[in-house]
Amino acid sequence: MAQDYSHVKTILATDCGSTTTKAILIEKEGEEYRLKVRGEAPTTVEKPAEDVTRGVLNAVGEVEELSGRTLLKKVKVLHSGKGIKGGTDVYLSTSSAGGGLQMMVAGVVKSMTGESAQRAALGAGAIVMDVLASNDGRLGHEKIEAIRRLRPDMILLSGGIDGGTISHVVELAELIGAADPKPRFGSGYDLPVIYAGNKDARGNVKGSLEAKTDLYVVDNIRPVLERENLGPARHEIHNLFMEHVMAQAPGYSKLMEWTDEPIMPTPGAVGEIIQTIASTYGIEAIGVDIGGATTDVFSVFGGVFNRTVSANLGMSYSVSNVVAETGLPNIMRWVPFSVDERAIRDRVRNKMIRPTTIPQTLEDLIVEQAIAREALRLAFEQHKSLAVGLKGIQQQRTISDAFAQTATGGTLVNMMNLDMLVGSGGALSHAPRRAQAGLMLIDGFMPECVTFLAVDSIFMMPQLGVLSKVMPKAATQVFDRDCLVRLGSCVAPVGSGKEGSNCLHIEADFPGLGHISEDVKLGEMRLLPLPVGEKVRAKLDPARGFDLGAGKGDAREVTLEGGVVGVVLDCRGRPFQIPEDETKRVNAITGWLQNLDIYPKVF
Amino acid sequence: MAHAYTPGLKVLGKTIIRKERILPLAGEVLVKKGDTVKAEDIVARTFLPGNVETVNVANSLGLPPEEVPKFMVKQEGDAVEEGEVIAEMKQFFGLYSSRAISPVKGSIETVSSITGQIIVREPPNPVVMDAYVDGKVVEVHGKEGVTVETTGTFIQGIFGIGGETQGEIAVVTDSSERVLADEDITEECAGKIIVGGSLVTAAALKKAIQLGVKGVIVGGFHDWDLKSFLGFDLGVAITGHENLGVTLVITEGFGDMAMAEATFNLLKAREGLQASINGATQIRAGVIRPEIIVPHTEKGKLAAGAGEEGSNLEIGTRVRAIREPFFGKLGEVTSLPVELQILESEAKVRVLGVKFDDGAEEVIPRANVEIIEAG
Amino acid sequence: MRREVPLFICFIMGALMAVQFFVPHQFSITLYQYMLRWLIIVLTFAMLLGIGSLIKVHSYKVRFKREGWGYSIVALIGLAMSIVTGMAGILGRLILGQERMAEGFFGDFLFTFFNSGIDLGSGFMWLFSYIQIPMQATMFSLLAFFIVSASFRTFRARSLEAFLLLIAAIIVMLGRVPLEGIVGQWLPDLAEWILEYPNMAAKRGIMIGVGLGAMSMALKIILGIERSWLGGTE
Amino acid sequence: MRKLVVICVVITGALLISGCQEIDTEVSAVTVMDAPNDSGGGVVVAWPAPAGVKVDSFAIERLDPETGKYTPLTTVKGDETFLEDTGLTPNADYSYRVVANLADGKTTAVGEGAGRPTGEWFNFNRLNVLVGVVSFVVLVLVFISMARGGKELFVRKIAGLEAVDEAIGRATEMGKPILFVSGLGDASDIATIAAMTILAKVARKTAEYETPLIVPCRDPIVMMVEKEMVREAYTEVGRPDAFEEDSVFYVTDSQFGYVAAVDGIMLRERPATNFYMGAFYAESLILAETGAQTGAIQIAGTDRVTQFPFFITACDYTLMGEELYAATAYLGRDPLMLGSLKGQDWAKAVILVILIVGAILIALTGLGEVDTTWFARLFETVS
Repeated sequence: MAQDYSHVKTILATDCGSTTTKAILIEKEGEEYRLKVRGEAPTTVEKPAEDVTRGVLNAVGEVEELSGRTLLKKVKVLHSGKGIKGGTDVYLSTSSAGGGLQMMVAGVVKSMTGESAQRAALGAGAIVMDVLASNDGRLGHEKIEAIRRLRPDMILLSGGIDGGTISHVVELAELIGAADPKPRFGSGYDLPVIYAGNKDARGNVKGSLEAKTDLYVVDNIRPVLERENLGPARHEIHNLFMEHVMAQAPGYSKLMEWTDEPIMPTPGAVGEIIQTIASTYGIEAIGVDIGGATTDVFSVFGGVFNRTVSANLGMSYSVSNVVAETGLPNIMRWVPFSVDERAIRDRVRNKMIRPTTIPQTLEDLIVEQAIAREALRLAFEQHKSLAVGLKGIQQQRTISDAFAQTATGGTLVNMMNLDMLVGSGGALSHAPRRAQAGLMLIDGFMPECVTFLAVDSIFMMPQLGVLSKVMPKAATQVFDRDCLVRLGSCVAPVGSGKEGSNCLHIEADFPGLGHISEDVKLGEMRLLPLPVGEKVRAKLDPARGFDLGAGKGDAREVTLEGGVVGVVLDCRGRPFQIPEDETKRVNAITGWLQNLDIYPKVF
Repeated sequence: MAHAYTPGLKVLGKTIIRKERILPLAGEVLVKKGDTVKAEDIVARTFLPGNVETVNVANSLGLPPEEVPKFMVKQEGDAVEEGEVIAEMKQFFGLYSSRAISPVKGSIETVSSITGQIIVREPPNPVVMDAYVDGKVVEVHGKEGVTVETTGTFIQGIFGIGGETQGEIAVVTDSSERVLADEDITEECAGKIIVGGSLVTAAALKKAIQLGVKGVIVGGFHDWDLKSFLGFDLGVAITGHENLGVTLVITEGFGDMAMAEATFNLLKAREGLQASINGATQIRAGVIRPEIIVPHTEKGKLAAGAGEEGSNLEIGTRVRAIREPFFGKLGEVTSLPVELQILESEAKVRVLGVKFDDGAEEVIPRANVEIIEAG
Repeated sequence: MRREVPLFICFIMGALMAVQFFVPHQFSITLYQYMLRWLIIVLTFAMLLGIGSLIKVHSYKVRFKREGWGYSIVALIGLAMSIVTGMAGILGRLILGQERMAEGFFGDFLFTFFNSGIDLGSGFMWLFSYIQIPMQATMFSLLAFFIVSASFRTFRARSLEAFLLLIAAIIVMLGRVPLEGIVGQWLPDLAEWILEYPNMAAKRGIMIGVGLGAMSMALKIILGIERSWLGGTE
Repeated sequence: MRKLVVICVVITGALLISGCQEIDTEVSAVTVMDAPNDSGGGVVVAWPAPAGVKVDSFAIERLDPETGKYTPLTTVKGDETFLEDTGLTPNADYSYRVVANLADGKTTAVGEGAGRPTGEWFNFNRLNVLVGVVSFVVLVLVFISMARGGKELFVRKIAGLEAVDEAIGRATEMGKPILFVSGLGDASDIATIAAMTILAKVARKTAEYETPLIVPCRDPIVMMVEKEMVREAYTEVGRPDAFEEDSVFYVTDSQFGYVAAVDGIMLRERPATNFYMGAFYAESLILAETGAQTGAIQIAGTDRVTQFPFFITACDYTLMGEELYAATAYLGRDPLMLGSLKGQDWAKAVILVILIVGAILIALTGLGEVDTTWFARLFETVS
């Protein structure tokens, strides 16, 4: 990080995903950084190429072709310099090829240090394959069996506050030692284990693990129960990801030489950009990336960043799992027509075994988007359960608590305060109509009050994330101008009431629509067109029993922002309930789809 | 998006097939380079470290953990029998003693004075690796395993369940379009790998298991049956470890779909030969598809080897539609327009024109076809 | 079987005791007293087990020099002394008989000490009156300090309810202090009213809940729905 | 289930009928009847007020079977007409004579009578209690059978119980033991039994977490039961080897001796989590405050109303009253248990209605409009 990036004019960044490698070229125009071009090529980690740089060169080659700027020299990314024509000032890369960083974490109590360890690993961009804990209900040999079977890239061992339990941590260390784990890639080197637990147990842990694994000791991730200290562990995970995991993957040693900054795990980089955005604008934000195999959710609430990855929720490889987890009825509730259940099951399976196909018919698209809604919802549920406050904190009671005693460890995700919801990933970014992406986000996340929706146009958040580490300003500028596709604000009153009763009264001057003063009934959705960049002050008056942030039934004046979709008024109530009666359900859905102009055809 | 189509599955009449037979842990290789091996021959073996059991000696003796080593009867490394005393403490001047006994036969791995636990490791489990296919050892990988090479028919399925098995091929349906029902499976099928047509019913599959059929190869299978057959809803497509008594390979997809004519004819031609099949499927990074290998020495043109890059999409290439609404239909590419086209779903994608075998001409996304590689 | 037998005994006894409440007949009274006698016998044996447990725990501490093992020695000595003095008294009476051997200190004191069983004046009672009772009183008087420290920590009103609670508490406290001369009778009256009406109402509400809870608990135990007292839930 | 209800109804009916048999009364000036609803040790002696004279007092005399003479029993005021004599031998014959002392100093015999005290098989004074209990039992059983039938029952969250896992987890992370005090009641106290059921759940968790558990006991029977329960809990989660025999031990039955011992344990072992469940008296605050000062998370639960304030101020979570009994249902999430909670809630609703009606009736009585004593009498219990 000692490098000076103030004079950078050209930035080249790549993201080596598990199927495609994407390259973007950013250039400074006047005072602003803007995205110039992008290119992509299949990732070449696996046979027959087995060299990630071939995919990178192909992708950069496409960028070179489109931009006309020389970026490659023979088989290498060209850095600019004296006497060199073209080239890039900075080259950065992220990677999730080869399944990304797969970790196992261990903590003493699953919901305490286990959860902290999980957060540390997830925040660093890892997929957490398993959480070992003293109280996970498995017996010693079952834990050993799990370690052996899963073969993680590295293990993060934590547990005990400083000065706390030694025996539990040592027991876990002994179990890891007894499992004698071997890393996933390559042989001939020991599995990296990071110890970030009770400092008093370091000696004993060393005794148990030093001979059998490559042990690294960092500061405790939970020095006291009241505080988490994830930084050192995350930093070490990044280091080891570079040194061990990446170094073993084919071609990465070459790629590491080309880049100016360490290669980051893709989700870690996405986390960086979300954090940068949230802190730059001082907002609460959620980002989601729905992929083929996994769905990542990132959130920043009250300055606390959290990331979760739902390893088995996705739109292609994992599509069957979405169906298995939520159940077919939950998916079909979003579909405005009836389909034979067996046919749907076979169809979903065929998508799983042939993941690259795309929906050709409208019905097919609707079913696929229904699955996406459920995948988003489930991933968000998982996120909420992990993005929680610390558990196990002593409460200071006063007589005020005689009436209500609150528990610790509640979720940090407060939809009422959410300002921005950004979606990315094929299902959202490549939806034929933007309004479809908007509605999928709304249905999957159920935003409350006023939330601004956006999608990542071409999934360049990873590259911007790694860029934000060194040039946060440039990263925010590009994110703002070129990355985000603004969909518009969503207004959703919280509460429930009688079917067909009034829910919201809105009064505002919309450009193009003039002054509007409308009542929206419960169970209705409406769209008020408002172009990108336009802002409108609106007076929102929720009906009795409904809350828009000012208290139940209290009116509020807010700024609504436009987008390619417009302002969506979602008066379906929160908690959202879909009508149980089949005809009512189909009518309701048809109404929403029509009002928001989601699909070209009405069912 | 030059590669936006599924690089089809291999259906090769004759090719050179190489299978790596690698142990999970370095061990002993039992064959030499150049040896001829039968499918069931053991080519390598090793011992996997045994499972471990923990015994909390501190608590069973009522001791502080740091005192545990003092009362150990067995020390680290000692062999113990199941039920043998491993630690003992005399109380009340030897009148009465508390004991800790070993829950398993094995050896004492560690004695911890921090946790008060001892770990007993069971004896190592022997693991053997067979040759899987009849062939020749062409390479020995140190102590880890060998590569076996054979010449024969190689067919990839789209999805399978169950692991490696061998047996004689028996085609039990008369056409590739017929459903494999339970009455098609007779006593004679026992120990064989049976080939059916378009679909196998759950009843047929159950009967196959009952009669001791080794493997079933068909065009399609219903997801509903898969769920009842496995007993759970398969989430992620990683299979191969099921222990159901039969290995199932489906070649086309889920639902009732005719097995590709070429595949069916090829299998029919190999009827009576020994085949090695594996249902293991992994549809993720590092794709694994189920496979059917029939070693044979019949004359014929040698197709490109398995695992090598296949051909490209051209006009005249035989393809199969792999998504609704034309799922399973076979045809020939008639045009490859360069510009993107808008589908009914409003997606803008690259398409191709295809003339299906039934004469219908359609325009479908390139992503929704796969090339049929036959040779 | 291991579970059925205790469950059956529990059901029979539970049902019997419940019926007993409604049956005034002499028979049921006799039965009840009979049961009480059983209880005493069980208790006696349990007491032996209790003492065994006490000895075991403390001798473990002493043997392995666990933290605070010095206290364990004191506890064991205390136990031994109680047993010795209690037994000595009974044995003394048996051996020495009722006759006083000598006059003066040796006569009076020792005689009483060793010869009065666990009655007043015995060694056992001496330990009880001069060691145990004062120590108990000491523990009890700590309560006053703890009340102060607890009130100090918790008397902070952060909500309207808490504020009302605090006010009520202050009124009741002041009402109990003899301040009539200064503020008049209304304060004690108000305090009394708070205790008598709102406080009593709330208390009774809780008591009703407690009563029902206890009843359903008893019912569940008698019917064998609640079995965790047997160990485990299955 | 249905059978049980039928049996309850039949038993109640039988008792009612048995109680209706009239006791032998003698036609005489003085009647001696068996006292109702007793164990057979009492008779009621009743006499008519002599007409036309002013009686100062009545002297009642009982025949002594040994001497064959009447001996004075007692004297009652002149406006009384009956007396209950208790402490008699059941099924023996007794004779009484009543003599009136007139206002003018003269005496006049009212009459004689004889009777025999017998024991009854049902106490009619407790009929209302029986009806209440039976209806409550039926209510609970109905809800339990509903729950068994798979009906989802909503039960509100209790923070103190939600926190049990967390509290044990905290102790585990800190490497400190967990202290469980099951109150000062003995094994016959329902609160102690409730505490024991909670201990069983807590022990399962500590077994899972492998956290040391300390259970000092005040009652040796309680100790024995709790030791078995904890052992069983450890076995059940597959960790019989993790059970430490001496984790449940006896301290003393002296109230403050016990407090001193437990406070000592708190200060020496510094348990990270303290549970106080069961019956507590003056020692509650001493325990809880010491625990608070050692920085432990404390979860208390008691049905003793007077101890609530102490626990609320000094503990992190407090289960008040019935929450203590409900705890196992919450912790176990057993539908049968939850069913019983619903039954309780409904019983509370019924009581609430009765209270409101009662309050209205009392108000009406105050206005002098109606006589409402019948309503009050429904809930009276004569002892």
